[in-house]
Amino acid sequence: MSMNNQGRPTSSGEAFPASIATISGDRGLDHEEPLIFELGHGAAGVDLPDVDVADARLGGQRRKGAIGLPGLSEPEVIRHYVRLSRMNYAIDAGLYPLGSCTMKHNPRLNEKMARLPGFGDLHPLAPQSTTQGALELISQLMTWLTGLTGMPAVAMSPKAGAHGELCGLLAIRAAIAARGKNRKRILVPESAHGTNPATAAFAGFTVDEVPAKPNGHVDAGALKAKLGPDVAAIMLTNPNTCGLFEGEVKEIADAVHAAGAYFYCDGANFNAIAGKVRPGDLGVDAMHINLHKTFSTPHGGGGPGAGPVVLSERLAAYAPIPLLVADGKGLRLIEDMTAAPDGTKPFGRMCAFHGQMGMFVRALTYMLSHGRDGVRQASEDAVLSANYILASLKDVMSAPFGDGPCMHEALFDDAFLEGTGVTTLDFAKAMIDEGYHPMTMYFPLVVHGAMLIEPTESESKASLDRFIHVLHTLASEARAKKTERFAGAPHLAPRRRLDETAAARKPVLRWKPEALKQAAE
Amino acid sequence: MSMNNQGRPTSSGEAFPASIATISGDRGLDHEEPLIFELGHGAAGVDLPDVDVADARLGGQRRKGAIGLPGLSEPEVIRHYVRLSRMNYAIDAGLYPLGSCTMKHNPRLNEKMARLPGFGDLHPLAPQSTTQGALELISQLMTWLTGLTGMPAVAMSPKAGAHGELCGLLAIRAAIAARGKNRKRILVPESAHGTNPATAAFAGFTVDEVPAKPNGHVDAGALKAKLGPDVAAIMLTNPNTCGLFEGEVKEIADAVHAAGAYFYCDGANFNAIAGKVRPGDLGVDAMHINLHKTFSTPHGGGGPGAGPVVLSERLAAYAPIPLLVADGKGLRLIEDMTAAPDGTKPFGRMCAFHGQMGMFVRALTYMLSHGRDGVRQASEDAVLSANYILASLKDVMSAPFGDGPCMHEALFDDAFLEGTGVTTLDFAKAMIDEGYHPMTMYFPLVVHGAMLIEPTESESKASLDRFIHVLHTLASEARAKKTERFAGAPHLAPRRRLDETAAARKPVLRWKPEALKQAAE
Amino acid sequence: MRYLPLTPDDRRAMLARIGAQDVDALFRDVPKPALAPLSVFNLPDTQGEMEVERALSKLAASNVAAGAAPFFCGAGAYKHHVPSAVDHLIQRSEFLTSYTPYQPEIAQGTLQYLFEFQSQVALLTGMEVANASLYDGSTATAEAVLMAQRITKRGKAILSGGLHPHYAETVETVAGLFGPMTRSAVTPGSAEDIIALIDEDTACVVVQSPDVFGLIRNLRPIADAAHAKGALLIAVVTEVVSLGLLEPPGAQGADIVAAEGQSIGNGLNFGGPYVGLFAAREKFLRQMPGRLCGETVDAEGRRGYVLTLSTREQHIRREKATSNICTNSGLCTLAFTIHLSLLGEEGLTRLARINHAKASALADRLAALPGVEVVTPAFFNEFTVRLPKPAAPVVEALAAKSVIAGVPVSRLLPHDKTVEKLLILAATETNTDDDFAALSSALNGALA
Amino acid sequence: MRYLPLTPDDRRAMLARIGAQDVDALFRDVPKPALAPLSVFNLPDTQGEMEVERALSKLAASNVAAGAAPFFCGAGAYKHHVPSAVDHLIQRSEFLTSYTPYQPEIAQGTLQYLFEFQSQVALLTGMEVANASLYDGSTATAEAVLMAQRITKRGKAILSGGLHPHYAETVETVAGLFGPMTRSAVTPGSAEDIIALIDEDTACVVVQSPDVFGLIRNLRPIADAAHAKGALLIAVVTEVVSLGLLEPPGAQGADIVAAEGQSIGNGLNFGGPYVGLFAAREKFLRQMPGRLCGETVDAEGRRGYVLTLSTREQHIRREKATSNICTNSGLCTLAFTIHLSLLGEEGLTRLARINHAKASALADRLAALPGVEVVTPAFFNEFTVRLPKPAAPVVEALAAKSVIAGVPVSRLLPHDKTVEKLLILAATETNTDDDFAALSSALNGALA
Ligand SMILES: Cc1ncc(COP(=O)(O)O)c(C=O)c1O
Ligand SMILES: Cc1ncc(COP(=O)(O)O)c(C=O)c1O
Repeated sequence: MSMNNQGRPTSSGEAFPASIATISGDRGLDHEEPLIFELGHGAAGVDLPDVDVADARLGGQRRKGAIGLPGLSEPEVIRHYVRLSRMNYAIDAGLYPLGSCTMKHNPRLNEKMARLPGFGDLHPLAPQSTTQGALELISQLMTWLTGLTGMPAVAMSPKAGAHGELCGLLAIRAAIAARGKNRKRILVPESAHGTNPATAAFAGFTVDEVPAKPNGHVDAGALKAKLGPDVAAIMLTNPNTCGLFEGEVKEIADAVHAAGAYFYCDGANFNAIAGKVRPGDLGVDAMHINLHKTFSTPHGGGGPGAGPVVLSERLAAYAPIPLLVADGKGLRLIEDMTAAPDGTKPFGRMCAFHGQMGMFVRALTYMLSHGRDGVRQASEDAVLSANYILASLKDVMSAPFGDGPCMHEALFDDAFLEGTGVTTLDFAKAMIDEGYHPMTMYFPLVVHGAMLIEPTESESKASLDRFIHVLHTLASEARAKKTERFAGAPHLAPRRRLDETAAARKPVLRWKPEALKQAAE
Repeated sequence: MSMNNQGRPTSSGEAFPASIATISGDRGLDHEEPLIFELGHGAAGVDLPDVDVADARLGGQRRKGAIGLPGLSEPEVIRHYVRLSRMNYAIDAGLYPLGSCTMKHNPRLNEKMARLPGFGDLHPLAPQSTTQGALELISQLMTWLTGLTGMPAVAMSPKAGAHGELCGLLAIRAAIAARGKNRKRILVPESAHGTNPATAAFAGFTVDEVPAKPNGHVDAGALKAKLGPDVAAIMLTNPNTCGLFEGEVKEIADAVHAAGAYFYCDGANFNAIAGKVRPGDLGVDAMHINLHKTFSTPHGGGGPGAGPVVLSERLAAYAPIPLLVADGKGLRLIEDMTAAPDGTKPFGRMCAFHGQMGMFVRALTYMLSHGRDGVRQASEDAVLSANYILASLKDVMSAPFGDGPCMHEALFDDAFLEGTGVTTLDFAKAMIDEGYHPMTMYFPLVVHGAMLIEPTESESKASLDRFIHVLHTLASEARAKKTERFAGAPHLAPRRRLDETAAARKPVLRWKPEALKQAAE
Repeated sequence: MRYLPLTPDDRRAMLARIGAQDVDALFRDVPKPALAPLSVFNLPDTQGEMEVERALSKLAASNVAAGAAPFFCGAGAYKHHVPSAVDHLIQRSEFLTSYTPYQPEIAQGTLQYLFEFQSQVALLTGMEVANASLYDGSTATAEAVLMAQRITKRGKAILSGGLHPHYAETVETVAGLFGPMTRSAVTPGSAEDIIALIDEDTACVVVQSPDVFGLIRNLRPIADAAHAKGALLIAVVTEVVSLGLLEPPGAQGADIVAAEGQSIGNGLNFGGPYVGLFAAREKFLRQMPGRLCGETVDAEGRRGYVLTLSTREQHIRREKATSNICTNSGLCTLAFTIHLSLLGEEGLTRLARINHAKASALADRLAALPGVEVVTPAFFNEFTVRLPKPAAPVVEALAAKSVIAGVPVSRLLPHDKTVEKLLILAATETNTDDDFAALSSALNGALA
Repeated sequence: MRYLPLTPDDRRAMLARIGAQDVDALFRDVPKPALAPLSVFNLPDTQGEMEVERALSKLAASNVAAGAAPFFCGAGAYKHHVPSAVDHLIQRSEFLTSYTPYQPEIAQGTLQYLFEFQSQVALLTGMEVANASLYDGSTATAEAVLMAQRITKRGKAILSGGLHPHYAETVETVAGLFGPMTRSAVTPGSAEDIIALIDEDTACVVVQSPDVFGLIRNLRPIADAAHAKGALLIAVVTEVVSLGLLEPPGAQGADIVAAEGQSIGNGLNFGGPYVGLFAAREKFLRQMPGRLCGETVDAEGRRGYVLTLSTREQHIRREKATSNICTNSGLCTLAFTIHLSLLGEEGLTRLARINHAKASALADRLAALPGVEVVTPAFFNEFTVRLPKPAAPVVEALAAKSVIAGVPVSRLLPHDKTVEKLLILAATETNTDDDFAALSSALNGALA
């Protein structure tokens, strides 16, 4: 057998005799791992004194039964989580082209800064004289966010993108109410992310879908036709979820404003244009910024994030408490509606305390590291990389909206798989065997069998080339009906395909002690 | 197919069609990774200004050619090392029963403490008034080391066990010289670790091997017979490398002393007796302590460690500089031979500065966490666990030195493999497929095909039981000549067996730029 | 720029393959006037790691960290000792830099810990099911009220006066859109008669225990009264360590539990990120907000985990979803579950007892100061005292002496003059006798 | 105890299987009087993590960290900025808690980075081969002299007066057993005529450049002279960053290079752990000490790495080994190689230029102070000044004002009165203009 110079096999290795399972169930460096509850055996991973306390001050509420938590020593706990971690894919280990999710590099410096005791060990209600550095950090971040967006104000407390959407819509609601109006309808393009309609409903509005044009852009004509006295706002994503810039955005904004409504922009894709285009120049009234996407807080298996919302002059007054103000003595938080400064009419409060400080530290660290020039370059590189993928794969995969250019993500549909017996899902799962996380699938809903690829600016050209080569080959094989790789993929991951139907049919959502389980039967 | 409640398959999964290699060469979460030199493409993982400097103060020595280092951005560098790491086995991921190596749990607190700026960012030659906390830490650690060993003095600067051996032998050499003697011979049992004879030679002595008795203990009679006026010292490991306590140690020490020689004890196995037995009570004159074994500095893929040497009254005066003394103003380092206090005659210096402070912090953290009671319990648990393994496997594997008890490691030989076609190496490699790191093999040299298992105190009973089950099954299968698992194992690791002969025959020890390579051809 | 792998050469080659002249050609859909030159952005240029670290460190150093002074703040966020293993493990690349586990075959690590997290939360709260986290305790409380509104098809919610005012405001802001929110009046340190407020229009009663003044509440009678009127009891817990010593809400008839999980595994972080715990009775499962992880098998019959019941969620159900939440508190749940695994049954119950003992000792000590009255008779690790003076200036005066004395109630309820002398203090396992001595002597000085 | 998984029940069950009555039965080979009761150990009992952390933090806080003051110490250990990615990566469990890669199939991660490290060290030093590390620069230098003694079968070594005195003492302590060690006298800031000392008995000449006083040496003539007499030139580098700007020893005829790698990737750590770099000409390969990692293929023909040429090492060769070293600087080599990978060609050369520029600026500034004379004419990032007073008390006086002014030569050579006014100062990329200003004003004050 020959080898190439990177140690990659030119043919697959002898497999372990298929007839033989390992004794342990583990396989080399791949360990199976029981539930922590199955491992617990009454040990403890902490050493705490066994203090006795009287009932006197417990109001008769002392716990009667045991909790049922498993007990393990520290080494066992560490091994458990290290083994679990090894079953995960991660950006740090490979390209993670999840469209709309912006899996970019997460600098380690950000993590280090967020852990400085002056930030990480600071109480939200500590006397404000002892938190001036934290308030200054928030203030600097606000300057960056308003500076990059060209908007006059920003509400910092929303805890993620969807929470930011809610914040924006509540500000719009308050502004409409202040005008003595009652507008209930929100226009949402059908390509919108699920949080948009969900948030509109959450904020007490009704949702009216706006169709997309065959070229992937929102149908501005249809949109304008839907405007009316009961329309509170539109929620437009720009760049949109097809990875396209809505070129008619300014006209749309003008029409919306003319109709007395507001323009909410979903800023989840701001990473394509940060440092290039200011949403404030496009007529936007409110836009959330996913700090965990554009400004690189690690996704952490699902969170946490932060979703500050920039606001136009028309909405700024309605920003929720807390508000940050500067006075003679330094920076100060206004934490109560009744104390709101003149001219402001906060619509309420999004959450306890002042927002996701941990993410603020990371975002500011990211911004200071990149600088305005680096932020701009990152946007350009993200767009360039997506177009490079589009240009390199459009011959074998099908790009529903033509040859581009696209913005920061390249969208394909499943037309090229038609008649091959391979589905979008199969295609994605075959990528897993190749060492890649699949792209976003079946979103946006406006194209059939969508595959949305967002490479971000964090991949080298060599990495992109390798990815393109693999996808090109996979697509070619699928088209040639060589389907072995696809049927039943993934073959090489910690698990084969999981039965999601069974999971939903009879949900098992927690471990139960034997006693409880038996009782239930 | 059925499943048991821990997700372990009851039979092996369908293999990926053996005829199909992946396109990428990667397989699921297992990525192949090129050399960093093959990845470099002129990017940079740091942002530093391009400062111009004049030649004026460079003494005509400005570099003429390029260095040839690869250039990568931070995300590429992180991915490279994360991928490499995933090809490694680690204690954190599984039982690591390497005999003599003491792969015990490495508490994370130790890592955190070693990184406190007051330790990690402290210069060794900073003014001593600004390093009193560091000196106090060393002093506390010295109290622990002398307290646990019952020895009056300790030299802190040796940088690992072997360096400690050298320190001990040089102290002995100095003590002999001070007596006006010239003794050249050092007695070393044949079961000794390789560093013992190597160090003796390094220190200018000749080595005289002492045979072992059939029961694995040193032959005290033979040893005594070898004593004579040219014998400088014996180097005895206790507990010895067969995992046995040398019960005749006191008599040996007495005989050695009577012959005018010194007793060097290899303390690598101190973890079996710490908090139970004080080497000072056994007549030891010098003993190194591998802080990275007994006191849990992580092994870090080969180092760093620390090897402080405790010294008897007879040797204390010869400890090398630096010396730590207390005076009116606090603690002070004596860093120069000419400044040595009265009554001391340092034999020299082991290294620049004051030893492995990073390991000192970890060791003291470990000691304060365990306390004397925890140190004792750890030793007992280590011994208990080894005996448990011995008792559980002696029916199928062969224990050369009978039924025990042993100390902290269980020694087996390859007698049980005789005639099976399975070698110790095969057996070990089959363990890799089962998700285990093999035990130490072919050491100690006194038994044939040695397999030395050191579970340490860090494994739960469930973990030991699983390990025993796997080894028991493997041994039974080998004895039954079911050899499929063994032939050519490992099958499931990142690499199959590597060709070590080829590596040594035509050594390729570094990457070379193409130009250099071609020039060489 | 150190984070950007593409070199100028790479960019040229890529543009050539694309067939674009320059990168701005790719931005051709952007209306020309909106394509801004760099100079439009009045912001600093790129800096090296060392310079950035210096700038951030300077900001951090101008705050007084909780660990840097005798420290007694609580009121919804608590200083606890988090074992060093937690932060090490959550920084594993595979946890830190992975997304929501949408591809379960290569996300079993995340999925399994979420399943374990859900199980732990259910056990702790005494409830049947728990989700995979919400943003924090306050937003979880708001979601609980919305859920109760959906379940009961009623609008009105009764918020106990002992509910953290920030929580109450958060609830009012969102659930107030769907019905009236009634805050019951309370005297700090005692329980109001909330039962009297429950009527046939009531969707839910929201009661925090221990309440914001530290008082341990008895939930059972409220649960019974609510149920009698077809309303739900939502129990709120801001100090989750208390569940190691106190009867869980599930055992007292709560229908939904919303809690702040910060105390376990997570730092103070100046207010976020925290982790919202959300548990409910199983019969309400399909009305729950947030992600759920469930057990299943793979194609080879091996046990595995997946996100499930996502027909409740925005990405499937859109405007009909039970919530708009997408990104949640992922990594904070991991910190929570690791810390709780380290504690185990014995550790958590001991920790809870230590907290109570510390707070009791502090209460005794403060009660002995002239003019200081402890107004909370039954508490876990936090209680309220009445000072002879307004509390806020006292706290500032002590801060100037590097003693962080607690949270003046006026910080939470600035418009209520009747509470201005009240101070909420928390004591945890991190407080030493020296801290207590420093506080009482400083307080004595400030009150003299 | 939190680190010990066995419970009392487990222990009982295990003893039962073993057939031992109690654990002391397992210690039956220990002579009875030596089996000590716990009370014999006059040491503290177990403590929780928080208490231990508090005790250690207190010790740490009573030191002045280099980053906490204007700081100018060098003389063999240097303060550099280490990118945060380095420490994150070396703490990956798979790197941190793995052993020496004796099982290559499951240690390719370690082996590959060792191979890369060896390659980087060879490139940096301009040598043909490098090993996988020794303890530190000083012990590497000692090993180099021993190796030269073996190769040349001669005993005598000539140590330049510019060699760090700690290094010289380390060499003398071990290599002095096998032949005479001659230290040449030197005037700080100038190069001695070492060539005159080389004779037919000389195994090697050991020259450090930049030397301990900061002076850049010209090695080529020394190499030629040594080779002419059949001796080897050992070049020593204590500040490895200098190789980003200066001609490498390999280009000047060095036979062996021993260097301290701390500056790249590793913290000051009060002196250790550091990382000894060791490189040589290929023809001396089989006389090299320490581990070597080599490329090979596996049974399927895939490229892989193994430890190789271990017939040189103690575990195979025992008393005939080239060195007794076993544990080396593993994790420090990883930190080194990661930092160097981040730097790359451009980063390292820029870093080196910045260091030289900083030191030059500092030298100019100090030269301007009355009575202060810069005695090192050519230097990298470190130089020596003569003060009008003994340097040690000046340094202590400045330390009291929180300026860490450098290393007085008397600290290294306390018995030599001629150097007592000399002070060695290093400036690196971490020093700011504010640092320089603080130093010169403090120094001015102390000298007035
Ligand atoms: C287009 C879009 N909008 C909104 C969101 C919601 O943001 P978050 O997950 O932070 O709540 C997302 C996140 O996936 C998104 O991609
Ligand atoms: C018995 C014995 N002695 C000595 C040593 C050498 O210690 P070190 O590797 O710290 O130099 C070892 C290490 O493996 C050992 O096991």
